[in-house]
Amino acid sequence: MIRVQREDFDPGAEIAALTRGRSDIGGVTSFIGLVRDMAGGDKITAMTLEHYPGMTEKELEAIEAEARKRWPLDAVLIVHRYGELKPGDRIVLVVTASAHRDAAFDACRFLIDWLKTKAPFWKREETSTGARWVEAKDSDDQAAAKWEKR
Amino acid sequence: MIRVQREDFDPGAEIAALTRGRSDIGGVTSFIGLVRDMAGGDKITAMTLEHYPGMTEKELEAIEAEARKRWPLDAVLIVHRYGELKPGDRIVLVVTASAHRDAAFDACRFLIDWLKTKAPFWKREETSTGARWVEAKDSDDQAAAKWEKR
Amino acid sequence: MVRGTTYISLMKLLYFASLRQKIGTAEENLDPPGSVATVAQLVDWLKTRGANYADALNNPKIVRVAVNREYVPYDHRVTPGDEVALFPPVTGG
Amino acid sequence: MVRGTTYISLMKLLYFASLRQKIGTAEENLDPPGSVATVAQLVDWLKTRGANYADALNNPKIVRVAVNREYVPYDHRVTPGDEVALFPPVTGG
Repeated sequence: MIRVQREDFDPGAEIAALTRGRSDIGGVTSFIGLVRDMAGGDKITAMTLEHYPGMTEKELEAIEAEARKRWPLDAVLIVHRYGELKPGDRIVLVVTASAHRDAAFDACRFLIDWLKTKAPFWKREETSTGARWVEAKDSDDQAAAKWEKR
Repeated sequence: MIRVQREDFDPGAEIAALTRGRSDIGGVTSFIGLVRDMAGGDKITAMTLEHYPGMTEKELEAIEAEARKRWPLDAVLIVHRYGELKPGDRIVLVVTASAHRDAAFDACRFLIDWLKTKAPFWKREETSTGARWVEAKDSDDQAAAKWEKR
Repeated sequence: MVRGTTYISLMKLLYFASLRQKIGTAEENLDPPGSVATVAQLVDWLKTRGANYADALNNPKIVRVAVNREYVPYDHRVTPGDEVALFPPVTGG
Repeated sequence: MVRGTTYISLMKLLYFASLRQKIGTAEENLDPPGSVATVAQLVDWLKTRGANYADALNNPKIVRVAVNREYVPYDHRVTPGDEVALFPPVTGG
């Protein structure tokens, strides 16, 4: 399940909803991405997340489908915010549930790695020295490339 | 921070408490282990977790210290329950927070892998065919061994 | 067929993030000449539309393209009616 | 020195999980003979205390040992006053 929304989310409630009434799940891994207050030595005062409505959902659904193809998952949730955020705010939540913890961990990391290089979101940071678009990181490309099938 | 307790825990509240008021954390990874209703083809009706009070806390603290030595972590939380549990109940929570998601993911997985082979807990399952002590898994030993330093 | 007389014959261009800012618009409906058959040709034609386009699209390494909401390579064919989005490498998550 | 006349000279033995069940007690204070200097010797001596001990401690591969709440190998030295815990491989998490 994927959701793209302006509003904040409650990680505990999301995780609880995903596992409620189920007793076949052995492990739940989650990742929460937050707005940091520093970037490249500059203080961040605010962040705006732009996205491509329609394509964003399509890409996130494709990434979820790929994870489900690779690992035996009982549940998957991706929630990604857009709009104006402040340091400390939640940006993204990825939750995976599986009978086996290896699958839950691998799939969760795969989802965040692929999402970062494939889902059409762009961050704009407001800093003490002005506003700027965040540049894509080589380390994110490398993290995503690890999951490419040879 | 580590806690060993009989009571349930609230993953959302625990994660929120760990990151509250902080804006230097980029990523939070968490793992929740749950009681499964099936094991080796048998239906599980209940599980009892025995532990070694005193040594359990010492081992968990040592595992946390090792993780903090290996990765740049802003926060670590391990909560492990003991006593009577039912299928679907939470057993363990591991949360790691770091400026970098790689560190948060690696440390979280390290903590659960090491905890499973080092912290003195023992599971006893009640099944439709009687009660039995859970046997240690080779796969858990192998997962823990991956983190041994050469 | 007379080009540009119906809505479906136009191409919908979308620009995001730094490209949107440089070009100065988020969305426009255009009628590229008939010689524009691929993404590469479309980008080259857009660059002739003004200095803002030329600046935004100058470095193909940092221009990603989606046609009808799917990532495509530069040799992908484009046709009237397509939704073509141009944007820099993504930075979500 | 006369062994066993003060509390401190006893060794505190703890058994957990399947070992506790097989031996039939969780905890006891014992006074091993002076020839018991290592964990291996202690386990061998315990096995002479009865069929329940022999059964529980029969396979050293599945008996873990902690002295004063630290994992130790079988050649670790034990002394009166130590807290010695014997238990099967752990299965928490």
